[in-house]
Amino acid sequence: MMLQILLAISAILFCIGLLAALTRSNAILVLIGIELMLGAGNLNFIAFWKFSAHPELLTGVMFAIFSIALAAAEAAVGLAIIIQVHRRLRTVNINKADQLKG
Amino acid sequence: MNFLENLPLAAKKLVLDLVEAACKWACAKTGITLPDWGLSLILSLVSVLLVIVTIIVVYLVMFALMSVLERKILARMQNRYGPNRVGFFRWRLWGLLQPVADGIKMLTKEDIVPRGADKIVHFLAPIVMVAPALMLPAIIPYGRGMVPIELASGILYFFALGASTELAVFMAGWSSNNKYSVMGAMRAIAQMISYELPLIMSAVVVALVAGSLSPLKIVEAQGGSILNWFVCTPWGFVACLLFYISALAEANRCPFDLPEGESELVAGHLTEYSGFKYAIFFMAEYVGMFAINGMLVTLFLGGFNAPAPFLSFIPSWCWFFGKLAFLAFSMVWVRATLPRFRIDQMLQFAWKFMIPMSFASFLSAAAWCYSGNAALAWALSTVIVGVPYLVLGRFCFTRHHAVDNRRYLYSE
Amino acid sequence: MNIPGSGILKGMAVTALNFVGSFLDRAHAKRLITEQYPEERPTLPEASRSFPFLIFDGNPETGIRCVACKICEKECPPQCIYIVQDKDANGKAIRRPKVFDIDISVCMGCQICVEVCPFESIRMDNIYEVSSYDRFSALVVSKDKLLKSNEYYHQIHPTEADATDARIEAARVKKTATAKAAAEKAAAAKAAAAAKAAEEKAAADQAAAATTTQPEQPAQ
Amino acid sequence: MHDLLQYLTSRHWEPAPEWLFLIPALLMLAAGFAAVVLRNLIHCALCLTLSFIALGVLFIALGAEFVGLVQLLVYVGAVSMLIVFAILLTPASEVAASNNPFRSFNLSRALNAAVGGFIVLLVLGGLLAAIAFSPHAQAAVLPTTAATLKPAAIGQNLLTQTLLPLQGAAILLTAALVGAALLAKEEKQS
Repeated sequence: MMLQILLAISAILFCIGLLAALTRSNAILVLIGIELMLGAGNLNFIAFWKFSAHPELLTGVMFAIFSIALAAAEAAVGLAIIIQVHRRLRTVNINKADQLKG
Repeated sequence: MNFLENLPLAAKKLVLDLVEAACKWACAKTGITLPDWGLSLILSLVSVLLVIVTIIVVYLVMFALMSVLERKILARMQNRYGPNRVGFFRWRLWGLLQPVADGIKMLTKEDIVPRGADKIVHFLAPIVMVAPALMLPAIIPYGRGMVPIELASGILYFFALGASTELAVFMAGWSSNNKYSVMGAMRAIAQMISYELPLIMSAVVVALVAGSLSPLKIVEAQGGSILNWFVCTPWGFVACLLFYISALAEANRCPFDLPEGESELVAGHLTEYSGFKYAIFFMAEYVGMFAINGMLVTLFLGGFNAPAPFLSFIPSWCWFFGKLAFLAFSMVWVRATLPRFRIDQMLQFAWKFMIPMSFASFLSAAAWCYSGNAALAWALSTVIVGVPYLVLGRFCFTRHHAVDNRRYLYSE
Repeated sequence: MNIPGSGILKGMAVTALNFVGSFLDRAHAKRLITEQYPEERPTLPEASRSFPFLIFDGNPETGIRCVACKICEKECPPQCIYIVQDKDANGKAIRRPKVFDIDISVCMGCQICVEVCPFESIRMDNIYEVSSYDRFSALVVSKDKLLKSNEYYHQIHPTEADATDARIEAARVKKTATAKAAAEKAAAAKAAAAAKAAEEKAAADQAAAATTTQPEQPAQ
Repeated sequence: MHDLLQYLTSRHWEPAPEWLFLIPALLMLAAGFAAVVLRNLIHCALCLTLSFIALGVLFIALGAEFVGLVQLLVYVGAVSMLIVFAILLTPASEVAASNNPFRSFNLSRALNAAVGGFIVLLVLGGLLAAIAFSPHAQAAVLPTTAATLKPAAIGQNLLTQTLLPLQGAAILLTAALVGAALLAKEEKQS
């Protein structure tokens, strides 16, 4: 039962992130949503590692660690892009950033 | 001597036994039969609370002592007396009761929240600041058998919690709605992020050699005599200095106290805080400083080990706190000696000197571990660490920047 | 070769020596120059001044120099002096103050009252422990508190007091001299006047005699 | 000395009850939701950080203390600070008035929110149904023996089985560092 609860929590967190990514138009908030979704993914990895038949293989843990590292890189690059977009277009609203030339 | 060594543990056992006896007596008296898990639960809670209360009391006493001794030591280094007035009736006690007076003053001051402040964040910032600071000391081994929490990845715990003070600094600076606060907070965050890298790198060097992230294992690896302490190896000496400098920066101590530099930023992120909240910030800063010094003792100065076997009649926890006191004194000493950095100097120092040096000490430690022969190990690791030091020290800071001629708007 | 970082060590050595030295050579005058105030009091320099006081010679009742001329009251820039002239039983003004108050919370220590006093009676004190819990009445100093002996003045400002005494003495000498001269002059004048009067009288007598005889002459 | 330690460690300490993990989990959900719907961007970032902290605590509660601490170190120490810096580097007017579909009514925004909410609900329903009825999830309900996570084991694993991904991650992080620095660099006006 505990695994299902954890998975449900992770699903809700994922949907909260999805809600931000779909409905908010501020690029930073979209990025926040993506981070939440990645967190939900990590929670799934850990939950499956905890309840797996062979926890000593560390598969879920390794996935989670790599995912955290990649999420950090993603956040850094994403925010750098947002700052660059803001510098060129004077806005961080993704609906207004619709030009292909900078 | 054995008695002194065991005193803290014996006290804990005594309290636990007393609580157990009291519970049993109360049960017998009232006729309630307490289930086994009930007694066990009570004792578990008491044991946890004992440790928490002890840590908090010890660190607060150290904070109080430090706040007065720092002023006295600083004064002595500047040929003054320092605070020597506050005492008890006609006994002056060298002014050691000054923290009591300071505390009363802080607590009775008006708590001012600026009208434009974000009230919730402004209220939460001191709490976010002090909570991790009080959690930091939990993994430091204070003596034999005196580790509050034995965590396999204790060093990681320490740095993970230490990183969260940045958040509190930002919250304090941003919520005050004051440009000096925001600028001070930004400086503080830039400083903490920059110096966290060499801090963690120099701790990783020790973890590499000791083969463990557990503070207790690291201390045990330095047992025996002073020659086994990591500070007495080339890589360890360099890593220890790097850790010390980064600790100064992380604790916002002089010469890295520019986030709250009074002369240019009023008081940085603390500008809009008064009374009790200010006292909490102050306390968190000092507790954080003691914790990071405790970590330095654990990683490089042999933790609770005596410097020589014949000195081990002094209890282990005395050695730990003695080393801690020396480090705290040395931080005041540095404060009395060095002037404050400028922000660009500070960042350049971090990125151009500290981080390359921490990589050098990492390589040097690897050479130490895998060269086999002791003489070869010494020579190799000294060279690997010494050459970058000389090169960086020569060319990073001695370059004189050409200063542009100042242009005047009106006078020309 | 200059090793990087050696400068820091030198600086640390200096502060460490200060630290140790401040405990060891306590007697050395150059170190720890802080004066522990309530126990150790500074010897004030002679020229130091704080608030004005009134000088009396001998007896505070009779020896008071002030004559209630009110020049200082008029000259005082912050107007902190208040003077009422004394009167005798008949309601005639006498040259002595009945009330002399200085509000030292207003006084700015400018010493102008001292400069303008023609009777050398007001001078600057060097007291500095005058704080009180009362903002108003405790800081208005009345005549009986202001009056201090000339000896006290000699104690706090010896040079200045000597100069003042010399001036008073000179003035007194001059005054007695002028008085004597005036008296002599007056006596001389009186004598002269008497002589003149006698002369005039004699002349008048002569004239009278002449006139008594004279009218006869035109009659002739 | 040894007797005392023996006594203190061999005593039976009551373990923490299992349901305690629900506290950080619910805190995480609440803070995450607040991060998505709040009006002030800084508040959003702070709530996101709280959510990450709660997630880290949840990892620790589940026995993966190394991952939880890494999560705290990376997300609280670095990512949240990045986000905060990014918010402050964009102008103040947008911090105050970020267009929030839940506050100011506007037909296109309302439509946007409705469609987004519908999709999200659909996804959530699907996920929950899958969790509830999947035979795999039901098969794996047996909690295995308390899985402990030794940092040394992770280190071993990183340098043997996952050596290649580790190198890949290292290259990626370096590339991200250089790329982010290049992207965010102020362009010189010539």
